[in-house]
Amino acid sequence: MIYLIQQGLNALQLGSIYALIALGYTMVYGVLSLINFAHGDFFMVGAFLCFIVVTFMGIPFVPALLISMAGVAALGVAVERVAYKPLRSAPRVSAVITALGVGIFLENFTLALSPYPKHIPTIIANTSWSAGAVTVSSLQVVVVFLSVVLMLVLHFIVQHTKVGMAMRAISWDRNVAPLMGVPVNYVISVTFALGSGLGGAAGMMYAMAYPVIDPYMGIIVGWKAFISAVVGGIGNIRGAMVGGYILGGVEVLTTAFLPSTYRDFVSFSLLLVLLIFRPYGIYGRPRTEKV
Amino acid sequence: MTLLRASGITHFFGGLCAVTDFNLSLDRDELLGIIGPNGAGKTTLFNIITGVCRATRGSILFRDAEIVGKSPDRIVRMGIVRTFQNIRLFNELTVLDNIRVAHYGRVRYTPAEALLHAGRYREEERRIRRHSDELLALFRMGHLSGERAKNLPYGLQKRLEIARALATEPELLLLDEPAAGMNPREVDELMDFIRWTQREFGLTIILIEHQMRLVMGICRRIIALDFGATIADGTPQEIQTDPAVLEAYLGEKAVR
Amino acid sequence: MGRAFLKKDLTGKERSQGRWVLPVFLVSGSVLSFAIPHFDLLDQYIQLILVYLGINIILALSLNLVNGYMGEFSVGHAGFMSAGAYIASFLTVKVFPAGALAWAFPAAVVAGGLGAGLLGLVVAIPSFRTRGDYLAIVTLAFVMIVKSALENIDSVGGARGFLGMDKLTTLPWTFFWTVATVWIIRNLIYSRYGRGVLSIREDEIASGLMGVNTRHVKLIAFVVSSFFAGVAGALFAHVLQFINPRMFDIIKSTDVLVMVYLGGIGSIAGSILGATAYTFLLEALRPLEIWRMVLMPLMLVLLMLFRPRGIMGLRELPWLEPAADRLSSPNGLNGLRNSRGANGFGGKRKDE
Amino acid sequence: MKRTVISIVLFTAVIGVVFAGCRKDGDSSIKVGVIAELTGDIPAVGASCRNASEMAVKEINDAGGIEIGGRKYKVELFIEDSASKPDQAASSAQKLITQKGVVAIVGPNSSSNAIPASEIAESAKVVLITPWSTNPKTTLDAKTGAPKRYVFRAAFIDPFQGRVVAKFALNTMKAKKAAVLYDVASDYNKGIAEFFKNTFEENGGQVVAFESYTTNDKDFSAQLTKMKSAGPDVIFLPNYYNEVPLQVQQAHRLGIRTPFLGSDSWGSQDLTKLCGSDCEGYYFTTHYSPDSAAPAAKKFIQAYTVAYGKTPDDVAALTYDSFGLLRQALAGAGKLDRDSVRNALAGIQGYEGVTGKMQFREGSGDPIKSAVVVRIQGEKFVWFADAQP
Repeated sequence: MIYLIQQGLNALQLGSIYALIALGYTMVYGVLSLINFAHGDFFMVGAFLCFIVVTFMGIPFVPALLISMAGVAALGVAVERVAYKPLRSAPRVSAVITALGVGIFLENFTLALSPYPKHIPTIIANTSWSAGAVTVSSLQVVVVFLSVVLMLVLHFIVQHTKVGMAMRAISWDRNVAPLMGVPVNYVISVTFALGSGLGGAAGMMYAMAYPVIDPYMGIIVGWKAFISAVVGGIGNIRGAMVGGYILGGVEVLTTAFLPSTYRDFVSFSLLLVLLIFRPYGIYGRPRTEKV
Repeated sequence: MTLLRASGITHFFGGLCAVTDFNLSLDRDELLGIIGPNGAGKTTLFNIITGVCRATRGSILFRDAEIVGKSPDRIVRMGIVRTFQNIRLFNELTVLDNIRVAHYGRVRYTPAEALLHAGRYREEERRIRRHSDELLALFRMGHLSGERAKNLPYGLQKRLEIARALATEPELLLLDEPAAGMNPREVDELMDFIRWTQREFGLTIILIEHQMRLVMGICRRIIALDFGATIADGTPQEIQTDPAVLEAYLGEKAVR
Repeated sequence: MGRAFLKKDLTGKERSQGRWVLPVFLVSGSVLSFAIPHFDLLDQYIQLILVYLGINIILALSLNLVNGYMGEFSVGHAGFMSAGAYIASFLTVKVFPAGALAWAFPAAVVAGGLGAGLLGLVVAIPSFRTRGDYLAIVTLAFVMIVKSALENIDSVGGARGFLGMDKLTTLPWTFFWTVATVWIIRNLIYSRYGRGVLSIREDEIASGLMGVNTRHVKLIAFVVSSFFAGVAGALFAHVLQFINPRMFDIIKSTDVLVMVYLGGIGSIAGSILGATAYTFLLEALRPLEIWRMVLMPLMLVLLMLFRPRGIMGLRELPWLEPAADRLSSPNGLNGLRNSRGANGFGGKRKDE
Repeated sequence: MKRTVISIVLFTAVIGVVFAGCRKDGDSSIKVGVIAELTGDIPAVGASCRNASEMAVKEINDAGGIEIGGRKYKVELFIEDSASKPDQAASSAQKLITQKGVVAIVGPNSSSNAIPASEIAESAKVVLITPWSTNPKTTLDAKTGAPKRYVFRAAFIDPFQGRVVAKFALNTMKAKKAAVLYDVASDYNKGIAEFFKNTFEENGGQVVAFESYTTNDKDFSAQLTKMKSAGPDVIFLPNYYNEVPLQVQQAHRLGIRTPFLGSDSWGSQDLTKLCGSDCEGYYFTTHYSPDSAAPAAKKFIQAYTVAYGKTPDDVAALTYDSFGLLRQALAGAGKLDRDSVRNALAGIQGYEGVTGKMQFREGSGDPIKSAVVVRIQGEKFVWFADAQP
């Protein structure tokens, strides 16, 4: 039982991070129907920004987090303007491939600057609390708490602000929204800023939780976050959160109860089974086509 | 002789009843019009007949064979085909290929023969090709066969869509608002065209239409739907004077 | 490349030109594929690159069938490739007698392809219900599952890799399989199934409503595509003489994706071009060291911005189309054109 | 039509020009190729390999070159990126051999790249020394199981090290129950983990948890939690120095106080930088310890630290030694043909390198060398014991 609680806590931390990255995917997808494969690399840039800011400037946690988020948000908006915007009327997949290209570019560009892994110094005092045999670390608490706060903030923005309403309008129908006076370009920029900013925050938190970073760190995590977003129902904010926790939970629990060599095999098979029963994810709705 | 017999067709859309207890007995060579206000269940009815949606209850016999539960392509091969309210051509394909795609169910060669371009492949392809060329020529689109469908003007796209439907060699043609977006002169042309098509290809036609002039002009029998229920079934004269229709359909139109 | 080279306005006369290109290419290619290694006409390095080129063409073309022609977004190619590589290698190393490899190799390659095709069948089934992004996830998970499974099978070496294959992938074999792939996939595309594949890309629902058995077509497309991915894997394994699960991860799939979308979706010539450009650029840019990998994605992004469908997107070299598909029909359209027919509705031609 | 032909001709011509390459006749130089993983999943390995190669070659050339048959030859270096892809490693090797005409190749480093490259070197009869590949199969002919003639390595192989570590855990640390956490997708980690397990269990120990993860994983808490409940005396981490700190830190966060044990992949000064104080007092087996190294090694370590701002990791040291071996072989060969170089290399007696004294096993490309056990103290790796299997 204690073992289970401990593993549950592990799953919570991992799931929070997946969820946070998945949110970025889902935001962009929800508004633009674009799978932003570069998102995992935005996340990596966030971690590197955090490294630069903390190591060379000695900036404390909260401003560092804000700088990371702002930096990655700016990057996201810039990439959208330069690389995705011209492709809005092109076939959907062209933008996806462009995103893939942008991602590979970011990875290798960072790599060309410095190939060695970097260490993030301790930003938050690391203490562990033990209750019986269950151990909770301050980091775990911070990661989970911050993730939940960021998700709630995002939820608020999307549901209760004007720009959030505009986002929902565009995601409903991109062709009609401008006719209703929605400033599409502005709203898309905001979407990218928010989505990438979340990626930056995730990068920073990831870097704190797992303080060794390298230019390729975003690839696998990015793909997994994408899977989380889809499992939850891509385009759906609640879905991304739930999907992240499901993936984290499945990964931790298969390791906990089965030989860990089979972890990927089992966890991805389980996700496939889930997708067979719910082909559009947990909160996703099939886009019913009118005939 | 009865070609299509629908009995007790009912279809729910999450609590909402889109079609209720629809019954129809359609003879060969009929030209039936279905009218009704928006949301009356007309297109849903077409979707059920063509296998896009499955009726919650009821049965449809086409030439005495049940079609409820069959996949759309099976139903096409049995001889029912439709056009769409909003044109749905294969935009990036050429006019010719749009027609040739529709021959799918009428081609007799196996995947292996296709992969090796052997056996019946050549002969069958030549036949499809000839048939397509003839069809396009008949529709006066022969000179356009290399054009991509998306490049055609609206009217020609509609014409191509009908030609494509006919390429499946149907017995029953379902036209979903063919006159949408047409001016009166074009509607006149369309009426001639539908009559001509029916004669030329020996078709039975069901037509959904809002343009009363077209429906009253060419259909000898009309069914009026409202909220999924059949409220009238008769000749144009009967429909025009039917109080239920006047109230539900024409009444609403008058208000609008 | 000029417009005359890529004729898309189809007038029969121009199409029939260049018919000699294909036979000349085939004959000289097959002669050269034997002559080059035999007389050492090109050095070993270039011969190796040519073998890679053939394999990459097979990969790009087979992925193009599903992603470009059918309009799905599969990222599962590495998984099919690994299945082919492992099955064929297992056969040549552990099953077939060492003395009989000359005839056993083609059999192993086909077996690898069939094994991959069988997996393709499994992956095709979810595609009946889902499309686009959901199918992408299914194939992504598929790659990870296959990789994880291979890591756990000790009889093929697990993570340490499998080796012991002879260098059986020669230039003639590569040429043969490349031509076979191009030929069969072209044949498929110019058949009713191929037109079904295209119509699914354009409008799946309308496709079914025009009588196309979409499930059947999807199955065929997935199986053929994964078959050739398996073939490419088998050839790959027998040129490197070593395989391990990590070679076939999602990165490999993205490499193939890049080739396909670089060259152009829905085009055989595009895939050939994309694979060629990719293979040669990767080698030619070697002097740039790390910056090679920075420049390559940048070029891809720029290309996408200026040519969103890739270099040859949705266009085809005329001499890759079968003669029977030419537009000048034997009947002659002019005879039929105005004889009888509809009193047309729907206005005039756009250009009138 | 003309344009079609012209396009094809032009295309072919461009490719021809690209591939004709530059084939200089450099009679006064010895050409040596390096294949490094500059891009791809282990760029740090490639970077260290390149740094050490450039340094080794500079050293040779600053000393006036290598004297062969009474003539001094400078070394000309060709570095190729394998992108950490086996096919790219193979084409790099082929390019170096056929287009650059190298006498020997150093690299590639990871076994999955080294094996295909070694096949090509072997069939072209060109010496290939892989600094870092530890898979026993790299130097063996897969068909016959006999050693390849032209393929050598500077590192010791997995079974050797696995045994060394297991014995150390049993005899010195007096451990009865061990746990192992390794990367299942990486041949190095998996190899050592398995050999460790076998030896440990054969000698009366018990492996209570044998857990794995996949490359690029950063969260190991599930596996560590599982280990914690198994209660081992020692936890063996045969993993790379960039992953070990995460594993140790997460273990500490979970309240695990069991000592950790590592293998030569810990051997980078970055480990202590990344680990902070978390790795204090742990042991690992490796090729050499900087404090007990020979004078030549100390010189290299110092020079490398000055040039690149960090102490050399195991890859750098092994690459440097590969060049050292090659230099000695070339000097002893007397002739510059590939076969003489190969024979001279195979016949080296007691080369004194940065990673210790080594010579090649009779008729094999695998070196005989000793391992040391090193203890982490503060920022330093301190010699603890010499170890034999």
